[in-house]
Amino acid sequence: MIKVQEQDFDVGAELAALTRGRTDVGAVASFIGLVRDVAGPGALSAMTLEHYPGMTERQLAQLEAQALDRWPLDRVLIIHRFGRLQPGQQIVLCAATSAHREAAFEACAFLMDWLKTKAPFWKLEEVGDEAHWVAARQDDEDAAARWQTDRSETRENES
Amino acid sequence: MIKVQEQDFDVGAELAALTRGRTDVGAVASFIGLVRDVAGPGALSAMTLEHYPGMTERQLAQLEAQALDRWPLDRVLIIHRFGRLQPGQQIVLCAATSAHREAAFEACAFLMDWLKTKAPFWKLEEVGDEAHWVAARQDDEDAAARWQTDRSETRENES
Amino acid sequence: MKLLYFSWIRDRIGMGEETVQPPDDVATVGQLVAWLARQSGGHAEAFADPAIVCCAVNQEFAKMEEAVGANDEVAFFPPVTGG
Amino acid sequence: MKLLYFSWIRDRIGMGEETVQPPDDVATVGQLVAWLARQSGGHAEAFADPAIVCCAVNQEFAKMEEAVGANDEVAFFPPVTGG
Repeated sequence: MIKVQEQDFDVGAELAALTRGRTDVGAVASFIGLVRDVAGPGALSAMTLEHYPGMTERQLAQLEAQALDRWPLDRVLIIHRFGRLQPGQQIVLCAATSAHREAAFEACAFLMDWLKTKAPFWKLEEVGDEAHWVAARQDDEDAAARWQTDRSETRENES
Repeated sequence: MIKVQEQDFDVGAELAALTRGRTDVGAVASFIGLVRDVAGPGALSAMTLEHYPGMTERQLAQLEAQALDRWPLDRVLIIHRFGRLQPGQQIVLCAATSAHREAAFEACAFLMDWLKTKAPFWKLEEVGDEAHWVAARQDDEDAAARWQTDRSETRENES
Repeated sequence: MKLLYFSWIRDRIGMGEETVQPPDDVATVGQLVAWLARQSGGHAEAFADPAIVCCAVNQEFAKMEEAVGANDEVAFFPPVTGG
Repeated sequence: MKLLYFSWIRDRIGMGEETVQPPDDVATVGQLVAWLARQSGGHAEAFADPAIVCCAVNQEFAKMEEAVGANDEVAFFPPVTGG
């Protein structure tokens, strides 16, 4: 399930919904990303997440489909917020459920690595009177590259 | 933080407490383990988790210390239940928080692998009129072995 | 052709969206970038280093060789920073 | 010496806890296992295959060579299945 939204999300409710009434799902791996005051305590006043409406949902749905295709998962959840957020607030929730923990953990790490490099979001940080766009990180590219397979290569090159 | 308890836990509240008031923690990786009806839908009536009070807390505290020592984490949470549980109920919650996602993910997977092989719990499954003890799995041993280092070897051999 | 700009690409061009009619010899993303760079000082600044500009055609990532046509939605943006 | 038994080890022995006074030549976990296996039919059944029995001395995992003494808390159990 994919949700791209401005409002906050309830982690407990979202994760519980993934396995409600189920007795065949043993593992729920999840990740919460928070706005981090990288400039030091009190330095970052806000971070605004801009995104590309339409393409975001499309990329996230493809990401969900790839994870479900690649691991023996029951469900995938990606919630990504946009808009102006304060330090400490929630940005993203990824989760993967499975019978076994290995698939859930791997899929969840995969979702985050790909979100960092494939989801059309951009971050504007406000530090004091200055606002600057956060640059993409090479180590995020490297992290995403470890999931590359022939199939995902092909998919990436599709028009 | 370590909690060994019979009662259920509130995932949302537990995870939120790890980062409340903090603006320097960007990543919360977590894992929830649920009772799985391995014998097929409706076959497993209950699972009873027995443990070794005292040793459990001791092993879990060592596990937390090892994770904090090995990765640049902010906090570690391990909640493990004991007693009689129904299929679909929560058994365990592990979480690790960090500035960055890689450390949080790795530490969380490490916690689960070690819980499977080092935490003194035993599972009695009730299927129909039969009750049987769940055997330890070799693949859990293999999963834990990947975290072995000279240091953890040494620690394992301590009296 | 509908164009969308995001992040500092939009800031430099001074608008988030425009509709253009490039000449017929603009058939690929790379040719469109070269043509756009000549349309204004802001465009020139935004596309000064095409190597750091990403493109999506109809909401899918596209390389510089990719074909573009009059009915496409083409977006330009810096490398993404989601998650 | 205080002994604790868990899971099917306890089921076979028929109790979860006992206090024993093994002879002086029982100085290691392995020697204790061999001595316990002679104490009753249940003990014999529980320790029939020492290779699948785990031990903790004073709440830390212990190997068969590990020393045990009168003041130790010694636990026997099958391989753990936490998580």
